[in-house]
Order: sequence, then structure tokens, then C-alpha cells
Amino acid sequence: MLTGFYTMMVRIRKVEENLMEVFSRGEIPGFLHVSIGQEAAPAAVCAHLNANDCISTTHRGHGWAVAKGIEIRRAMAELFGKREGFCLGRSGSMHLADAGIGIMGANGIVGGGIPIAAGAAFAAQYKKTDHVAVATFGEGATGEGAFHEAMNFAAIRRLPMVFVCENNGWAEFSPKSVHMPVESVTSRALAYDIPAVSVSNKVVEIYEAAGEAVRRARKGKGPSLLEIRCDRWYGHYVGDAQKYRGKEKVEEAMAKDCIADFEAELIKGKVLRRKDLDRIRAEVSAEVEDAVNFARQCTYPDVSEMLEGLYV
Amino acid sequence: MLTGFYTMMVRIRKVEENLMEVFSRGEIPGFLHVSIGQEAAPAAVCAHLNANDCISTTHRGHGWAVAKGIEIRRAMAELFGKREGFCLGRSGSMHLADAGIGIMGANGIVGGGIPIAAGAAFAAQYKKTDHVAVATFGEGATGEGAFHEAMNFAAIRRLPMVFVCENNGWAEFSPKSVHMPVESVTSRALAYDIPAVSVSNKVVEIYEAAGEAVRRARKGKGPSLLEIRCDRWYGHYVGDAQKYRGKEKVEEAMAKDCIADFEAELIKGKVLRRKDLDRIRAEVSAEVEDAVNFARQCTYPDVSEMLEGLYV
Amino acid sequence: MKETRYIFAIKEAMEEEMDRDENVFLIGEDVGLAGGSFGASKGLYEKFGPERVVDTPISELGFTSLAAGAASCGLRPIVEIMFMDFVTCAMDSIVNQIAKMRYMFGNQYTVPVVVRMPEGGGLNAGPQHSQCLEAWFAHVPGLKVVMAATPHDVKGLLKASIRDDNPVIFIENKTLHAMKGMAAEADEDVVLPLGKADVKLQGSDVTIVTASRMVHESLKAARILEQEGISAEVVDLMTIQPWDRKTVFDSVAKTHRLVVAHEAVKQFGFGAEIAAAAAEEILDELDAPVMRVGAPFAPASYSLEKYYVPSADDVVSAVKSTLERTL
Amino acid sequence: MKETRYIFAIKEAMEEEMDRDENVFLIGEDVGLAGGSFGASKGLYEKFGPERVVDTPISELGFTSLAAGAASCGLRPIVEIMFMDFVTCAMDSIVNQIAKMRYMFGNQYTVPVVVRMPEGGGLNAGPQHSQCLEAWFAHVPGLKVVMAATPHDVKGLLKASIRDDNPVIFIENKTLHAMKGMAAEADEDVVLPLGKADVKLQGSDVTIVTASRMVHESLKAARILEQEGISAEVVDLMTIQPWDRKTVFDSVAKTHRLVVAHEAVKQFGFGAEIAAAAAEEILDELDAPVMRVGAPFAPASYSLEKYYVPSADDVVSAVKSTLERTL
Ligand SMILES: Cc1ncc(C[n+]2csc(CCOP(=O)(O)OP(=O)(O)O)c2C)c(N)n1
Ligand SMILES: Cc1ncc(C[n+]2csc(CCOP(=O)(O)OP(=O)(O)O)c2C)c(N)n1
Ligand SMILES: [Mg+2]
Ligand SMILES: [Mg+2]
Repeated sequence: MLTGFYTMMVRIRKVEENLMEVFSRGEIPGFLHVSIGQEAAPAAVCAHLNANDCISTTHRGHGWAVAKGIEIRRAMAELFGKREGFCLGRSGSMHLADAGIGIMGANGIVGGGIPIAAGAAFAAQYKKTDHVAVATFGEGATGEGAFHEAMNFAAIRRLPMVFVCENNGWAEFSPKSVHMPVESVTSRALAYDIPAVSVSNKVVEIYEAAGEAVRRARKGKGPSLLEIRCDRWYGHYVGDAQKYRGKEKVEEAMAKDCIADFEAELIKGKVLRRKDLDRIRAEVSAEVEDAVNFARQCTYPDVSEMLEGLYV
Repeated sequence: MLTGFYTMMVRIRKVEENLMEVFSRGEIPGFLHVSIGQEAAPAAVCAHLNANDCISTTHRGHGWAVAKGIEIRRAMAELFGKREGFCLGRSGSMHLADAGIGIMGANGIVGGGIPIAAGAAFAAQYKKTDHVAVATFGEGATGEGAFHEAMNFAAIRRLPMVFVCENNGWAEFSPKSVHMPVESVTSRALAYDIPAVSVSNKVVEIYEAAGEAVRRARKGKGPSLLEIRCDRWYGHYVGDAQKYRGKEKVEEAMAKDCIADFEAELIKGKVLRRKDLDRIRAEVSAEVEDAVNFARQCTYPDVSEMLEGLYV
Repeated sequence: MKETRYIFAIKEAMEEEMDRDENVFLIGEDVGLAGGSFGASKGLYEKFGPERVVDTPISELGFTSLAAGAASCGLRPIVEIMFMDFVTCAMDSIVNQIAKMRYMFGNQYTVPVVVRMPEGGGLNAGPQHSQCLEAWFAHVPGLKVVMAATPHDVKGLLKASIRDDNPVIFIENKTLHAMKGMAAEADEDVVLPLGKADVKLQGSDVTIVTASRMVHESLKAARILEQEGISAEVVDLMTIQPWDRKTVFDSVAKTHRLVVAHEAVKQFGFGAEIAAAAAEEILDELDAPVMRVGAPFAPASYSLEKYYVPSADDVVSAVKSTLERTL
Repeated sequence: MKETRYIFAIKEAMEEEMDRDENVFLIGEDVGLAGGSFGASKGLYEKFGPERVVDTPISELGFTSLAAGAASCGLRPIVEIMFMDFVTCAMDSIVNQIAKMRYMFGNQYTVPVVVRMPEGGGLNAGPQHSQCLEAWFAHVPGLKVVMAATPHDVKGLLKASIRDDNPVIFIENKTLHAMKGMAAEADEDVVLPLGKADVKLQGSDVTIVTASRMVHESLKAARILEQEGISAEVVDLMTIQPWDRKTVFDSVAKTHRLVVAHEAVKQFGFGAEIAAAAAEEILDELDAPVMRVGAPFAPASYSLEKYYVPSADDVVSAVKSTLERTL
């Protein structure tokens, strides 16, 4: 399991490092929001989920899609705007989705995906399955009415879901203090009597807290909120120089690395050796580079496909 | 002051009893939502406010407009749809407003007035006055995103305002349990670290709690939330037979009367004698009947006035 | 067929579809225990229970997006927005989520949500409770927009909308709720096609294109005009998006005159699109200016409502004006 | 006059008005410390402080309604909605509150709110970040709707909008932000009238009515058409609501042919209203079908964006088609 966590975190990191590179080279257009530094949460939470469980994600959602098991080749193709992509190249980074394994889609509207995940949880409850839904979002999103309305409804109907907030301290170019009058998003949950815990950016800690929340949801005991205190290494989007943040703060954030910390633990705990780590990283690199090459070779959609499937 | 409370509560009651009567006779059209049984809150809270302080109210807002000092004749004219009304007869019961004394308007959109009051508080802060703003709303309104977004902003900017929730246990035709996963609206305030108290429907108790909150706002110490636990005697609107609620529950609610209770206290405390109460009630009745007659004699707007003033 | 009322026909449509398909459910404010603010779901809670007739907190955005999520997981939600005016709170859900989920995610999802809402005046409910906003939704790719004028139509169109795999904005009219008329029985299972207009009255001098309550005002106008020897054809669009160009253009090819009548504010209403399409595609058929009937450019008025909402008289004037101005 | 960029001209307009009137303030997401997502308020926070350049939590509905309340207490808010797509979250505030507060409360209030937002494609930002929704607002009585095409215009129109006592929806265009051009200096204090169109190019064969980015595509089209001996007049509406009927109709009375071009989805866009008004009021002047140019009926596409957004070529085709189809 620990090896699985590590592999997944590295996979997410590699995907985004590659994305940054191809984006900087102008190979992919639009906006690119990477989650480097935040790999632990998706790796840990998704380890509790299966293909029937749904997640809704955000503009910063690559990590979640990867952890939920998206096929990296076709995800990459989508980011390249190619027709082989999951969204036929129509939507790119901000809308990665794979209906087949419950990735309900990244959302370009802050907070937009939260009540949608509640809808998936509602459907699970309606159909009397034991599926659960996970809404992922940032602390900035908790300012939106959509967050409030979804939390309220989920609590009242005891929906089988988990609200997962990655509190990275920034929403675009402004710090948490602009967005929240409370320190922790767990305070928000008090308004709905939803159990909430806040954990650090350690994958095992997150895994345990998420397990508790997912089990609770699966057993029909209702929703929980999980806050992960993490750091956003890079700017809001790739290309954002973070002048508003100050070099020191950025360096401070980058000094905290959930992957490096975990590596150290794995070695200390004799779970993996240095060369095991190297092998995993090499394998993942190859996998991701293969995906990038695949995406490069895919084809752009044709203008004649513009209206295809708009209506059933 | 106690006499003032009593007079105001009776005035609100009389206004609405008269409205129910003329409405039932078909003299006024549209929807009519009365607040009979809930007179204590506006009488108590508005006693702390002056003409520079703003309030935003709801579909069930007659009591607040009266307590804030609206001229009853012209308020009545508005409800009759006459051009002498505060809104030129355009808007009726759901939109009573008097800009001159800070009645920013009743709102037909549940939750709609809450961020508007925050705007008044923002203006007071901006202009460095000691004015305060009060948003009034029902417990049902706390389900709307507008409530959440206003609370969040008010807390962050320490706006000089008071959120006043009349928790009457019902939102239209459904009980509180459909709308809230928590017992008291004060729990909602925890999400914003806004101080909150819940009081019963006793005018003096409300007055004291409101005083605390208003003083806090005036001193620049930020917003508070005040919940008043009260009962809605009649249906959601006049004509609603309350079948969903059950006769017993209705009778139970009607057995609790903030005015009758206060009368008993006034007499017991020897503040007023039975005949003082009678005199006050008679005076107020005359005042309200005069207003009704005034409204009857006013004129309907002419169709030629339809577009008047839409743009400045 | 049997006589019923528009509001009962809505209930019957929902009930029959809920009987037919267990994935259909209803969600909204007071739709459950209370049977709906206008009574559209009376009895459904008792019959189907709180799982399928879902009372919500007051949170239009939240429960509409919730329906979107449920729909993409295989359910078929009917969302009730109590007054069309309140849909302003759910625009993000409808426009950025529901309308786009299928297309934006590369056709991976079908999102069969029906969002029902009553529009219009008639209750003296004032500026925030009387609006007609269908033109907004017709401008949004991914949505269908349906408006029903009679008990028969509302039943057949609502059943069609519930069965349609696309999101449908289903617009009722408050003044029509009490309207009596014939509608199909459950076993007849009448499902009207979306996107198909209905010629409610044949005529030869002018085509009146309309929908919802204004169908009745237009028919009334046609009767008045008949007295004066003017023969009007009344085309009920029934679906505003996509609208039935063929029926409209065929009618104009016959009458050579076009009036469009709706209750919404005239400017930038759906009449603009119909008139513009005529000026673009069948200008040569037009013998006279295209007149539009709609509410004046002001919020709905409480006490002047009867002058505010367009009536048969306005349709009569528009028809006369187009006839007088024949080129 | 001096050379500047569209985005700087926006900043200058706000800065000059904030200098002139201490009741003017700016509110929105990241408008303060960060200087705005597109940089429109760069430097204003440093100059005017956090009281007048107000960073908000992500809560479009909340801060737009807050602006409404502040405006009715005498302030003059400029609200920035980061992308026009996000205005879907604030529709209740704009439509049920801001647009109606004055009228609904019997003209007791003036509500001088300017809601700025950039629309359109150009950044490959996909379906939820590229919409053009001006037609919605033009359908709402109580609002004015302004669209600016050049640095000069955006400055003069924004200053006018801030000074206007009515609520104004002020629509920028993302592709224009970087555009260079001349604009007035602070001491010239150029304030352009709202409701007045600008003939950007004189011509005699066809009138192209347009706004915002499509003004430039239309001018480009006119240059192409000129090569073929076709003389196009380009009318920049600048204000969509109320729009300048006189300038448009005068132009059509001269050219007898009308094309309307906008970036929004063609169906039910503002072109429909212009075309319909022509069919209603000046049909006799029209020698040919009125053609409209707009985006196809689909959400904006990430990788097909350049085919999705209408271009000069589309305007050229529309003009040729109206000329070919002269009656
Ligand atoms: C409704 C809406 N408003 C604003 C934006 C612009 N926006 C995109 S991301 C973002 C900040 C989100 O912050 P947070 O939720 O903390 O997520 P993070 O970026 O930190 O992962 C904003 C304001 C948007 N996309 N949607
Ligand atoms: C946005 C919106 N949604 C729904 C309604 C319909 N509605 C009017 S009053 C009401 C219930 C309000 O309950 P509460 O806030 O508790 O106030 P009360 O009526 O008890 O005073 C509802 C749902 C509305 N007017 N606006
Ligand atoms: Mg964040
Ligand atoms: Mg209540």
C-alpha cells in the first residue's frame, strides 16, 4: 500500500511536470493549474474509492483524475486538445472527466462541482447502493454559496459523501485571510453538524482520516468533511510569477514536499530502498513520457465535429 | 420604553389584522404574508436604531417597516396599490421601502436582502460613520448561498451589522427539519466566527440581546447574529389553511402570544394598568383605521406612469 | 381523453412517468409534504415517498446542480423552481453545468434533467414574481426550452421532456394553472414531440406565432379580427428551442404577414429571434413589417399588472398595424 | 491623446473616476493586492487602499448584492466579475435586485452600480470561460448594457458608465485587453455618451451593425470587401441597451442592406433584436435579407476555438450573401 501511495504521488508529479514543460513550449493552449506539492491528498483519498464511487474535481484537478485511475494517455490527449482525449479535445485541463470510472469532471466554476458530487451521492442513496461520492475543492471555494447549499443538503439527507478541501492557503492571488474569517475549513462544518477533521499533508495521515470518512459514508452514516493543510508550490496557473506572494514564502512552501518527506520515511522504515524509489520513478517517467508522445501523435478534431453530440 | 414596546407591538398587530381583513375582502391583491405572533422582534431591535441605520426585510416584513417608523398611511397606500404608496403602488406588500429612514426594502427573493444590508453596512464603514445595518430574515433563508456569502464577507471585513433571524420553525409549508441540520441558527454563525445568541420571543430579552449586538457593530467590533425563537400563527400567506401543520400545532403556536405575555408582565410589574392598555390599543386602532381609510381614498397609478423613473 | 386542469395535467404527467420509470424523481422546495406551492405534485409524496419526492432547503443553485449530478449517474430528475424569477439563483447550475456537461465532457454523459418553472403575471405578485425569461435559455446551446399552453399540451410535452435525454427547461404559466381542458388518460400515454409547433387555428391573412398564455390571447384576437374579416393563423410554437422553422415559414409563405406575441418583455424576447429568422430566411415572403407583441420595457407592476401583461387587444393592434403597413 | 492599451484604458478610467469622486470604489475577486486577474486595476490598491479597492471571497452573488446595497446608500461601486461566465452566479443580484431596486421601490433609490466583465474567446479557455451573454441583460428592464471595442471607447464609455446613475453592465472582451490604440488623457476627461452608436467606417452598399471585438473583424471584412468593390458601413453600437436606433436606421436607409455581427451564439443573440427591429420599423428600406453573424450553436470549444469564434471571413460571407440575395 505504501508503495502504491508513493507510485501514485510520483505519477501525479510527473504528469504535471511534463504538462508544465509542454505548456511552456506552447504545445498546449489555455490555462494550466498544477497541483505540485499537493499530491498526497488524491493518492490517499482515492485509495479508498473504486470505479463506482464518483468524484468531482476542480481547475486544479489533474492529481485527482490520475489517482482515480484515469488513463494517462487519453488524459494527455485531452490536454493537447486532441480528439482522442476524454472530452474529444473540446475542453482541456479544466474539464478532465472519465464517466467510466466515476470522474464526474473537473469544473471551471469554483464551487460548481460540490453540489454535483452531492447529486452522485444522492443517486447512490436513491439506488440503495453502497457507493460514495467525493467532492474536492479548495479553501477559496468555501466562500461560494454552492458549497454552503451542498453541505446543508448533504447533512439533512445524510448523503453518502465526503467533502475534501485542499487548503493550500491561496485562492488565485490572494491569501486565505481574504477568503475565510476562520483558520480552518473544519469550522465551516459546524454550521451543518457535519463531522470534520483537519490533517497535515502526510499521505498516511490523510489515508487514515479519509478511510474513517469514506467508511462512514458507505455505512449510510452521512457526510464528513476532511481538510488537508497543504501548500501550492507554483502560481495559480503556470506562468504566474507569484509576485503577490513573495519569494520567501514560495521557497518556504517548496521546502515542504510531501513526496520527499514520504521517501525519507519509506527509507527510514525500510519499506523501500533508494534504488526501489529510483526504479519506480523511472517507470513512471517512462509511462508519462509515453503518454505525452501518444498525445502528440493524436489528431485535432475537425471543424465538422463542432456540433457533434450536443444533443442526444 | 416598555410602553413604547407595547405600543409598537400592538401597532404591528393592528396593521396586520387590518391587512388580513381588507385582503380577505379583496381590497388588496397579490400575496400577503403576515407576521402575527412575531411582533416582539421588530419592536425590540428597532428600538436601538435611528433613521440613519438601515434594515433590509423580507416578504414577511410589515412589522419591521412599522417598527422602523414607516408612515403607516403611505405604507397602507402601497399595499392598496395606490400611487401615494411608498413604491407608487408598483410593488405592494413584498417590497415596502422607505429610503428616508433606512428601510431598504422588503425582498421577494428569500435571502436576497441579506447581502444588500451588508452593502449598507459596508457604506457606513466606508464613510466612517457609526451607522449600522440590520438584515432580517427567516430560518429558511439560511439555506440560501446569499446568507452564507454575506455572513462570510461581513465577518472578514468586520462590517457594522446585525443578522437577525426570526426562527419561526416554518418555511412556507415545511418545518425547520427540512431546511436545517442544526437546531439553532446560532450554529450557522460558528462557520464565520460571528458571535451569536438565541433568545425567546420576549420583547425585553430581545431588546437586551439586540442592544449588545448593535453596540458592538456601532463600535466597529463587527457583526453579530441574533436568533429569535418565535412562532408563526397563520399560514405562510393569508389564505393558507396550514393543513400540512395540523390544527393542534397551530393552536399551540397561537397559545403563545408575545403581546398577551407582555401585557401580563406590564400589569404584574405595575408599569401599566389594564385601562392604559385599553387606551393604547384604542389609539393605535384609530391610527391604523385612519391609514386604511386614507389608502382607500388614494388613487391608482395611471397606465401612463408605467415607465416613469425606470431610468434616472 | 378527459376533462382536467392544467395543474392536474402536470401532476399526471409526472405521476405517469414516475410509475413508468423508477429513475424519475421530483425535487424542489415544498414539492413533497405540501404537494407543491401551486399544487403540481399533490399526492405524489404520499404515493412515492420522500425518496422520490424530495423537499429541499431554499437553495435553488444547490438542488439544481444536485439534480445534474444525479442525472449523470442515471437518474432522471424533475426540478421544480417555484417561480421562474427564482431561477436567477440557479443560472450557474443550468447554464455552466447542465447545458454543458454532455458536450463539454465529450458526450460521455447524458443529463436528462427537466427544470420546471411557472412564469408570468396574473397574480399581482409584482416585479420579482412575474418574469418571463425563456429567451435567456433559448440562447444557451445544450438546452431545450418548452412552453405549454393547454392541459393537453402540458401533459404531452412534459411527458416528452421527462423522456428526452437532453436537459429541458419546461415553462409553465401561472394563469394557466387553473385552466380547464381535455387531456389524455394515462393509458393513452400521449407524448407530444419536442421541436414541433402546433397550428392552433388556420387562417390566411396573417400568421401569429406565439406560445404559452399568449396562445389564448392570440386565439381571442383571431376571433375579434374575424369579425372584421381578417383571417389569422395561430401557430403555437410549444418548443422555443429548437423551434419549428418549417411550420412557421410554411404559414408565412401562405399569409405573407407575421406577428409574434409573447408575454415576456418585447425587447430581446423570443419574438426577436423569430422575426430575425424571417427577415433572414424568408424576407421575400413578407408583404408587411413583422410586428412583435410583448410586455413594456419595465418590471412587472403590482397594481398596473393588467395593463402590463400583453393581451388580445395588443395582438389585434399588432395585426392591424401589419395589415395597414402592407408594402 | 496618447497611445495606450485597452486594459490600461480601463484602469485609467477607474482611476480618474476614483480621483474625481471619493464614493467610487472597486470590488471583486483579486482586484486589490493582485491588481485584477487581467490586470485592470494594477496599482489602484496601492493608491487607494483596501477600503476602496476591495478584495472579496469567491462569492459573486454576495459581493454584487453588497454593491447594490452600498449604491443605494450613496456609494458608486464598480464590480468586477472575473469572467463573464461567472456572472451566472450573480444573476439574482443583477436581475432581481440591481435592475429593479429603483423602479420597484418607487424611484426612491438610485443604484449606480457598474458591473464590469470580460467576455468571449481568444484564450482557449474552453466552455465555461468564453461565453458572451449580453443579450440576457439587454432583455432586463432597468439595466444599461455597454460594449467597448477600442482603448479610446473603453475609457470614455467606462467613465460615462461610472457617472451614470443607472446600473450598467459593462462588457469588455478578453482578446481586446492587449489591444493598442489612442485614448484620452486624464485632463481631457473624455466621457462618451451611452446609447449612442459610432459609425466606425462610412460605406454605401451594406450596413454592418456590430460591437466589441467584432467591430475589428467587421472593419477587416470591410477592407476585404472593398477589394471587390463592395462598400460597407460599420456601425459600432457601443451600447446594446438602449441601442441607437437612429444611427442604425439612418445607415440602413442609405445602404438598404443590413448585417449584424456579434461574437455571441447567433441564435437569440442581440443581432436578433436589431434584425427584428429592422423588420418591424424599416422593412421598406430593406432590399435584401438581413444576415446575422454569430458563433455556432454549441459551447465554446477548447481546441476548435479559432473556428468557433466568428471572424472577418464570416462577416464577408454574410455581406456577400445579403448582396447576392437582393430582392
Ligand atoms: C465562480 C467562479 N469564480 C471565480 C473563478 C476564478 N477562479 C478560478 S480558481 C480561483 C481560486 C480558487 O481557490 P481555491 O478554491 O482555494 O482553489 P486552489 O486554486 O487553491 O486550488 C478563482 C477565484 C472561477 N473559476 N469561478
Ligand atoms: C429565492 C427564493 N426561493 C423561494 C422563494 C419562495 N418562498 C417565499 S417565502 C419562503 C419561505 C421562507 O421561509 P423563512 O425564511 O423561514 O421565512 P418565514 O416565511 O418563515 O418568515 C419561500 C420558500 C422565494 N421567494 N425566493
Ligand atoms: Mg486554495
Ligand atoms: Mg421561517
